[in-house]
Amino acid sequence: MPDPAITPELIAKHGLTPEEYARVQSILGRDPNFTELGVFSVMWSEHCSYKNSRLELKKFPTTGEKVLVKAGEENAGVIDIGDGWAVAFKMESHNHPSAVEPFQGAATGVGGIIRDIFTMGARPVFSLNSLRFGNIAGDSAEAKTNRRLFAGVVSGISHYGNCIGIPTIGGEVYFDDSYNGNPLVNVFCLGILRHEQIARGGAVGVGNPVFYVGAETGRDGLAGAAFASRDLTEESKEDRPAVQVGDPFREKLLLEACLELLASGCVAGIQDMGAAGLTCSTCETASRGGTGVEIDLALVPKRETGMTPYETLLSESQERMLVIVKKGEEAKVKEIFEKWDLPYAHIGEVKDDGFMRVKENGVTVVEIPARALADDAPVYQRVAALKTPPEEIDCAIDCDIADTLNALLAHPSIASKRWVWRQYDHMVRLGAAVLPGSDAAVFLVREANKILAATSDCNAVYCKQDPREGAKIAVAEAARNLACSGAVPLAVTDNLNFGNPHKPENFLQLREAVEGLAEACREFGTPVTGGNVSLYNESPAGSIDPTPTVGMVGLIADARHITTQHFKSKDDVILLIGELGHEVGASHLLLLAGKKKGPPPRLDYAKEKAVQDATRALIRMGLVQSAHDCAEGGLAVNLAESCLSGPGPVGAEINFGGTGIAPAILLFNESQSRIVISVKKQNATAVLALLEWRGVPARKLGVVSKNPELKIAADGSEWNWSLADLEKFWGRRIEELMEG
Amino acid sequence: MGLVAPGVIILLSAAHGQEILPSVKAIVTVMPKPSVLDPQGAATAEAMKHLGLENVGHVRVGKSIEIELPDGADEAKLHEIARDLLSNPVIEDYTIQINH
Amino acid sequence: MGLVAPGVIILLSAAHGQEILPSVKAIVTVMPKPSVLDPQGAATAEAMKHLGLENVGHVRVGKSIEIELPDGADEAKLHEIARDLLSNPVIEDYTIQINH
Amino acid sequence: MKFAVIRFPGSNCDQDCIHVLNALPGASADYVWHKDSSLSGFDAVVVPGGFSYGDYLRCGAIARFSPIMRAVQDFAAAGGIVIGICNGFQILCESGLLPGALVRNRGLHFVCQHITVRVEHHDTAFTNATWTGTLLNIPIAHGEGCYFADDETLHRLQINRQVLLRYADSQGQITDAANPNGSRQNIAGIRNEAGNVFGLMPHPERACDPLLGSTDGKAIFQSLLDGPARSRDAETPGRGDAVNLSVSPPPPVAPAL
Ligand SMILES: Nc1ncnc2c1ncn2[C@@H]1O[C@H](COP(=O)(O)OP(=O)(O)O)[C@@H](O)[C@H]1O
Ligand SMILES: [Mg+2]
Repeated sequence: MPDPAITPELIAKHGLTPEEYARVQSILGRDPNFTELGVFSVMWSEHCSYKNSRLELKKFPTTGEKVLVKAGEENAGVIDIGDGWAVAFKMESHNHPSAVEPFQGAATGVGGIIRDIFTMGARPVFSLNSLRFGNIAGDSAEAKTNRRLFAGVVSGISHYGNCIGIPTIGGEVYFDDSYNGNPLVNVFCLGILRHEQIARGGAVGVGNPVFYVGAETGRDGLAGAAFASRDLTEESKEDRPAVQVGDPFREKLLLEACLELLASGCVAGIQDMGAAGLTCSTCETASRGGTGVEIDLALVPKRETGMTPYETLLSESQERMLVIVKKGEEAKVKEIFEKWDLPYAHIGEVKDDGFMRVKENGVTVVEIPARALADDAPVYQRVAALKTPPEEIDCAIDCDIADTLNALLAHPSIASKRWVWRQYDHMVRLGAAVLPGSDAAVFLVREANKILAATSDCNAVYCKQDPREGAKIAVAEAARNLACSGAVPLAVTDNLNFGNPHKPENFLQLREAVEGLAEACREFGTPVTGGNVSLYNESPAGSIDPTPTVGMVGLIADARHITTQHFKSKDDVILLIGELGHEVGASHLLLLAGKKKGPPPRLDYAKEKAVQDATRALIRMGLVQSAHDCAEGGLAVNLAESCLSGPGPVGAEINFGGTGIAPAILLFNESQSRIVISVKKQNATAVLALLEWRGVPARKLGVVSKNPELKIAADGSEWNWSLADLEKFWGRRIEELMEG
Repeated sequence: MGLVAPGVIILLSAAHGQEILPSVKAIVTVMPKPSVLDPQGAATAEAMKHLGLENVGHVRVGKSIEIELPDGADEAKLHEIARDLLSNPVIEDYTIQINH
Repeated sequence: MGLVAPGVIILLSAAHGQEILPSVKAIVTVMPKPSVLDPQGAATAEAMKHLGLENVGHVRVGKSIEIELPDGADEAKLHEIARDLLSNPVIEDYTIQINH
Repeated sequence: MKFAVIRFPGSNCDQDCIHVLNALPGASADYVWHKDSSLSGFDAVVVPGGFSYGDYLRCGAIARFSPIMRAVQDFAAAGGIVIGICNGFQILCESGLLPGALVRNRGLHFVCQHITVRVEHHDTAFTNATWTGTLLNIPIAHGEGCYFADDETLHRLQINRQVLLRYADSQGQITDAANPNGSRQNIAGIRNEAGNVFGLMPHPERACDPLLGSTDGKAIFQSLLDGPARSRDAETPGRGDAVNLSVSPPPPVAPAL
């Protein structure tokens, strides 16, 4: 079949504007052929080139004394954790594939991020996942679809992660109408390596052979990067070839083989084939190496017959890698691939002419200057709408306190995610010192004798109301979660999930959120080591709420500092570090009343850091029994969770005394910079004194009790909840919704 | 490709020694589409080769769902269910066989 | 029970509009034994009821394995493989259909 | 005691088992590759958890035919100690080294959590560091851990005292609510008739470090190290043989290790 002629329609179908096409012509000095058009189309998609977000991403702080590999340099950033050890971590989205096929979409998302990590030479040790779905309660067709998507995504993550043996130890799940039909699936993976093991993705050493290893190429996922770079529509379901199927078993073999290969010293460069497959991996390695790469497609292992160069180059078949081998070491490399039963082929070599040259049976089908293709994608400054501050709200809130707490706890975004993480193998690799269900996951990296903590956070309601403030809070909350577990934050990866950037209001959200993240990361001393941008998250109902998800990693110095959020033993004294607060804008309290309204809480860095530092200091002194940060649903939800989230329920008796604050505001406001801790009775006075000495506001809230109830008194009123009831609302809510 | 074109209902009369049931038995076969990766099929083919069936070709593993229905059940409905519940049209084809 | 007694090879001639292949296509159907709990079948039946097929009876979910073989392949071997690899006699029954 | 930890492509608890065994005084462990065919020099074999060969078709279906499994069969036939954990248990059942099969969990989901199992007989090579009735807190992590065997097989297991672990509640009661996967008679672990092959769904290697919440799993490995000859008070006759499991009285709970 002859290639179709290059017409304006065909160019438009490839998502290239006339200006972009002109740029292609000037780079080539001629018209591209059909295959080259496809190559430019995927490489210049938002997913691969970040053309709409690149200028914004430059605002992130990316340097620091612990940064060994910076954001954007390689597949993932690398951070020093001491004693010659380092971690590589990153977050990646698989939103659109998951909307179309939730199980495989999520599964291949996990596979993709894991490859990014072991491409760096790191052994992946754990994963997190950050998920967003539309409302899952009720009998509406939408709710049913959302339940199907939620169930499919969770089992896809579980399938892939469990099978490959990398524990999924934490994450977050929120439910909101704005994600109807366009779920967010962000997966995070972290790997461990020695400094000297850092692998590079450059095609270096002219004359070095280029190997393909891993699964055979098929027509699956054709042009998936382009698919991720436009709006989801009804027709998206027809984009069937865009769905890839993952094979975690193959990936496990690929992972072991690649790590063995890297350890053998035979590798000059290595690059995974993710989005845009062979295209991206060849031109990026050439561009990074400052060299050229020539491959012959006839040599590529294929699963299907009759594949055209266009199809082979643009396929996004999973579980494949490109390896630049040191000349003369081919035999050793082949031996390792064979040991692991992996298909492989010597498909080309490194050249010195700066071209990405693709042949088929010796006939050149693509010849493009690699650097121009990889790095000279157009960059756009989109139009941002003018900023309008969210309207203030009237704070007179009158509600039944007892029912409201029940309802908040039963809100799927707040309810226990046990149904989710029970499906994930979180214990393999003997590292999960804090199981899912506490503020941050804590993992013992045995080979390095280090204790890591990790969390992912983003309250998109805040971001919707004020993207800058919401993004700052996402960083602050992540750092706070780490502080509660006893960790010092190290660095951040992020996943920017937004709607179509051509809409000025969306572009404003993106810019504001990036600036907020950047500012907060500077404040907390946590450089951004990399991340992912997912735009065009639109469903028939409109854009998603802006969701700049933050993944943060920290280090715990000593196993004795590992702290969990649940109350431990009776008579322990419960203290609040921070103020009582008053802000209810953008709160879940308002959401319950169907209102997404008002400004989110303000973040004061000085206060926030004082609270976090104080908590960490007390933990290090061995004074803290439990620590839990205040987030959605405020103090009351925090206290209920502290009662319920341990191995068994533990009661609490709280007395606020006289506060002069309306009870609903007192109990459910979402002001920032607050942590509830419990301490042994005999230490309570000393702890309060220490906090006062540090200048951190604090007060006693009550005691852990032996009665199976949560009792709260304030300003002359008193409320009582039996833990069994609370457990029903909070603990089993999602299971009830999902299992019927 | 399945034995039968995707989505076509074939009514087989009981023959070939099948047992005759008072009610209807429908068998929905759901197979991965030919273009979709089928790691399970590939692994199975590998294992079959090791067990001595050296020149085995493509192997694909799908689902077979046996459904007992009362006589006169709504076959259009069954069709719909096969499409929406039992298979995922994005990656799978299905066939229905109904034995009266 | 499947359509065909477990373990019996039926040779169907190409009929009923099946495509005629140069090679042999074998279909091994593996179903859970009636005595084995089939929660997936039960859940599927439940879901089918919700979707409007109210009086659906028993549903069982098994596997369908499509195997391409060269003409003249060792059918005894295939049989052995169906028994030892493709199914587990403790929990499953299998049937083989070979279409020449 | 030198343990061989079998490494299939897709094994993922192999490293964990090696780590735990090498940390136990008196034990050492080494990997054995699935393409190998000899177990000489080893005193015991661990078939670890994971997804051998992707667990395609059925868990353990393909692993069963690997070269090393022939060696494991011979090793077991000669009376060698073999222990299969999770996927290893599935493989042992598939290979016919243990009766029955493991099928999809009743709840259809993969389940990862700490659970309680009750030791049914302490006078075995795998449990002699415990007492009959001891409750062990050990995690499970599986999607296909529902033990199935026909009535006759179950009866034989009972008579031959082959059921070593059952899922129990915190009081040691064998209840349906304590059954995480629908296993018949709450069976969590069985041995073969000869008493040298043991398969269990819970992961004892995940319960050997106080930082991970439990050290109860050590009892299983310690039993092997202590050897079967350790003298004990005679076991209460018939304990664990109760036919109506859900109404059997709670056994006296002896202190765990
Ligand atoms: N998708 C998920 N996968 C694994 N663990 C999860 C997931 N969602 C939530 N969790 C766990 O549940 C706990 C509570 O989550 P969340 O309410 O988001 O915590 P926080 O508000 O403290 O960040 C955390 O331990 C978190 O890791
Ligand atoms: Mg928190």
